[in-house]
Amino acid sequence: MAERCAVIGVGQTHHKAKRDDVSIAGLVREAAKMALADADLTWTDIDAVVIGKAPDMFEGNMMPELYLAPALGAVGKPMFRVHTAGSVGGSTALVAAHLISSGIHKRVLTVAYEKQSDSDAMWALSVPQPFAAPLLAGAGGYFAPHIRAYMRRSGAPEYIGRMVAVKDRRNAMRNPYAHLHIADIDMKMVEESMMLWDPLRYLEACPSSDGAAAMVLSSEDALSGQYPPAWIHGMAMRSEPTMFAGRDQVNPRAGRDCSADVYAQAGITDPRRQIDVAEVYVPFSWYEPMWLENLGFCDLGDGWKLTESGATAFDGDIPWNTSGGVLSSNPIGASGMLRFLEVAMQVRGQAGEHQIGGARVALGQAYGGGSQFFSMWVVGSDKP
Amino acid sequence: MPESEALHASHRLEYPYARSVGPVIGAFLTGLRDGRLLGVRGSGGSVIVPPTEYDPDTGDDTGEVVEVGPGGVVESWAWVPDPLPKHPSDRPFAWALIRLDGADTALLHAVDSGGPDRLATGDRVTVRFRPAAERIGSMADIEAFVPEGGAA
Amino acid sequence: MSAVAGRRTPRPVSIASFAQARNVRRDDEHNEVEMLMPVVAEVFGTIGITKDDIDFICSGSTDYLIGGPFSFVTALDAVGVWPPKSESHVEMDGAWALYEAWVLLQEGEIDAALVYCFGRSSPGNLNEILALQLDPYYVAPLWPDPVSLAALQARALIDAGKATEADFAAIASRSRRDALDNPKAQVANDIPAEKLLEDEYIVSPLRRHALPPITDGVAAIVLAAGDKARQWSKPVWITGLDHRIETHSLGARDLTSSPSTARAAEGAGVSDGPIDVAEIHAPFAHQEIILKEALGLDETVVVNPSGGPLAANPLMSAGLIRIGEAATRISSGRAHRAVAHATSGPCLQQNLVCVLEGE
Amino acid sequence: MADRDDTAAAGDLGPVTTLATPIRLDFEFTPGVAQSRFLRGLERGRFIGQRCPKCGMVYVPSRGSCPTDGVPTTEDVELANVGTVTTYCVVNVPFAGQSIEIPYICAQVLLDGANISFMGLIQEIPADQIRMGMRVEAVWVDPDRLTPSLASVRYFRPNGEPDADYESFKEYL
Repeated sequence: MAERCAVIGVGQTHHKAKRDDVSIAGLVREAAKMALADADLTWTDIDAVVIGKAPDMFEGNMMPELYLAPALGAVGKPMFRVHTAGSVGGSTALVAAHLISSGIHKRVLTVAYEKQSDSDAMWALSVPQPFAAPLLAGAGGYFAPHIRAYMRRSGAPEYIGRMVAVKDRRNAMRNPYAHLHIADIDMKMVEESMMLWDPLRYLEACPSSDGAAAMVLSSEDALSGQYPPAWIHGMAMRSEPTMFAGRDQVNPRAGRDCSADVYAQAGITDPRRQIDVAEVYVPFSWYEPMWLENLGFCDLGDGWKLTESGATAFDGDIPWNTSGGVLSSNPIGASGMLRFLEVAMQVRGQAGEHQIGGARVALGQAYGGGSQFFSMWVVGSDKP
Repeated sequence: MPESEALHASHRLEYPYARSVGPVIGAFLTGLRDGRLLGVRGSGGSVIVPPTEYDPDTGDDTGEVVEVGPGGVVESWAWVPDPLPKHPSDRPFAWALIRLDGADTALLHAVDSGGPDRLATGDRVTVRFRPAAERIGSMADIEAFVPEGGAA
Repeated sequence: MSAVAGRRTPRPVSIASFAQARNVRRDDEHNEVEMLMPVVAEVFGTIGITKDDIDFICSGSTDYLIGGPFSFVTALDAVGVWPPKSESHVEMDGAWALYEAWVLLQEGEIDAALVYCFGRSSPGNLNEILALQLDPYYVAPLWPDPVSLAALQARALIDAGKATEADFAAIASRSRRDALDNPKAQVANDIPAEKLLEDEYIVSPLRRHALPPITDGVAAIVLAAGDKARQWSKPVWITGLDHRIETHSLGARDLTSSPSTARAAEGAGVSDGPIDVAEIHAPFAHQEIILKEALGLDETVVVNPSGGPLAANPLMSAGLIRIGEAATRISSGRAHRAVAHATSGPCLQQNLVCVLEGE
Repeated sequence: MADRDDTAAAGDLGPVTTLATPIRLDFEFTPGVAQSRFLRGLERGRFIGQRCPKCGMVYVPSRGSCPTDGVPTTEDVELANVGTVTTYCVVNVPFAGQSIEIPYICAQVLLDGANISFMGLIQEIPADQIRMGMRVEAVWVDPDRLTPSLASVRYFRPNGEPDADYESFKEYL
């Protein structure tokens, strides 16, 4: 039987378009040292380090666990590197958690980061390969057609995306670490922002950020730190192929299966009622209603109605992305881990101005690739 | 089946990365540009060259910046008879790990000794900077190290 | 789960099946999916299972070998992950992918995992690509190649009186002679060490024979636990598995020893019993000497009977292949207890040690 | 701690804050056997897909395997020059490497006879008139300019047929 595992320390950088005040090591150490301090630990207390990030080409530093080992106090320890595309921050946390739940280690430091400003995210994500199709759409252009498919299927009115964009940016005003702080954001500002990939407007898309996230995970007999632990109640990963006949990219089965697995572990039968707060990977506004359905918070086709009703807003009954989410900070490799970290903060009661009062059970989700890699965890304030 | 069914093409991956360096690496690179070699004091008091924000063994923050070199001792070396296109020298040279005077760790750079028979572990070498006007704050500001008391 | 005196007794996990492609200098016909498909089919086929019997998949690879991001994403199509599978990827050698799968199997919730890895070393220039593993501020901009860095290590070994150039030649000669019995080997020949010492230096003190070949190759392993371990094959148990990393800067390390290997060997329990065979991931001949010492192996141990990485060194796969080769020695009855080793990074910076035992 | 007095004193250039580290690597690339067949088809002005021997689905292009069954696709299937727009977006944003004047339509096109759509450029129609279900045909470059590349397909354009019924392609969204 698996051992219990909890989050006992969290740390993150101030996310910015360009963190030109630090090196790569400086960036990851900022988050890692904050997580250690939160857990009242030092480097020597850590048994193993697990890092994750998106393609090495962002920084032009191949297999960076080698260069970063001493910067993360990993000398003499096991050090591990995960890469599962956009979901990587989430899967990195899960690999770290399994090192505890398997009984192998007592305390594991996990770190995810991206220093995108060393190069250019658009370039690194779509390095042109010989014989490939001419570059037609860019990053958002991959997802925009699926958003249109969702609108067609669900009959959602076009302003739903703008509502999400406004809601998450307003939430970001409560989060001092968020990249985007747009004080006067409203529906009109989003509507008047440039149309990038119709139906997606500029303010409905995520920024490109430098940033890092870190957590200290612990076994039950090694708890420490100033805040109560966030216990892991369930964790799962699922993948499906990028392209195949009849693939549903709007509501991918890998996401549905992943949530079913994680809910079963956590004893969740009614996510909307049982989950107090969620941080879900929403890089483009419309992915909120899409993932509401995929994650079983409502029936198929009703996701947009939930968004419209205000249920996912800060004062709604199932607040989503109170940190501002990926729409407000997007250091790609760390974006998934930030979702996992933010829900741990919620159930530990340390989320400050974006804390949801009384949050006891929370869901973190990350996805990547062409909506094909999913990682999720459910954390709670009660010991499972 | 024909001899080669698959198509082939050359592919170039190229990007002009620009890295922010932060205060510690920045101090070292600034020193290079100014013609000086700097290290940083690690958690156990040892002097680390080139300097990092962290002690290479413990991960602890490093402390004060100290000047080292310009001479040092070759700890190990490898002779390159045929330099590769991206190597820092286009004529035969040695890669060497050089522990600069005042340092407790060694720095990797090129040694221009003139031949493999004119270099040995334990030899003393000294830095040869590029002319001040050519220095920009990078490892290439060091042209090479040369044997102390008479270069090749 | 026991945690007695710092070292727990792991759940028994068996190397149920191992397959690798024939290692070649250059496979420029196939993409990674086409290279992997026959190997995945073989690793399932030899034990009569299908992908539906697999609970978890983990792969190892690096984007830089082919110069394009996300190469692991399409590689998944070699398996056919439908219905969706629990799956993960490490930007590391397949030996570390095996480690991740082994960790999940420890929890007792799942019983079978597929591990695969692919490394096409031929499309690019490894001398340049591997420089990108180095400190991006101080070292990578000078573009030192892996042969030069290994040569610094070899010189340090000679200076310390731990080895001679003749020792390097003897290791290379033995490895490639042993490779004559390995149908998957890339470089196999019978050349006496004295003859090899006539080679030119590539970077002194390393002559051509002390360098690994450049290899394209892929490999896969099925791990099984519980009832499946016995149903699928005669078990080869992983009795210990650990990995450790050292600091990065070569100038802050003692290059003549491998403390990370020694710690991993301790963690994996290498010295808990006699070792018959060692498959050591020493890409450069002199590294075998350092690693043998760190692993605590004496002269009775047969080292790299497959020919080792001097006979075939597909990047990102050569480590997993060591585990597969060691397991094969046990399953074929030629050994009872073996150690397999994998390395990553410049001059053996990171090392994994796996102890295997037959019944 | 580090970037202070003594290091900055030497000149008035100010401290070094960034380091340029250009990286250029050259590779020999192969798309593999199956994709090469697709590309050689394009060189002849034809779409060549491959059928999975297990599930019967036709992939275009095939990377050599059926993504759901994990078996080699071996049977070549020539596909029609016409297909259906399953979904689309209008690209309004300039980005590096872009070669077409914005705004333009980027659509998922499901060729008749295929079981997978791929992304194509739609032209000869104003961006605001594109519809899901629109029937389109491929417009190729001049025969003497055909290459083993998707650049051989200049774009797709409406072919005048009535729109496909949503039910007929909703499985491919």
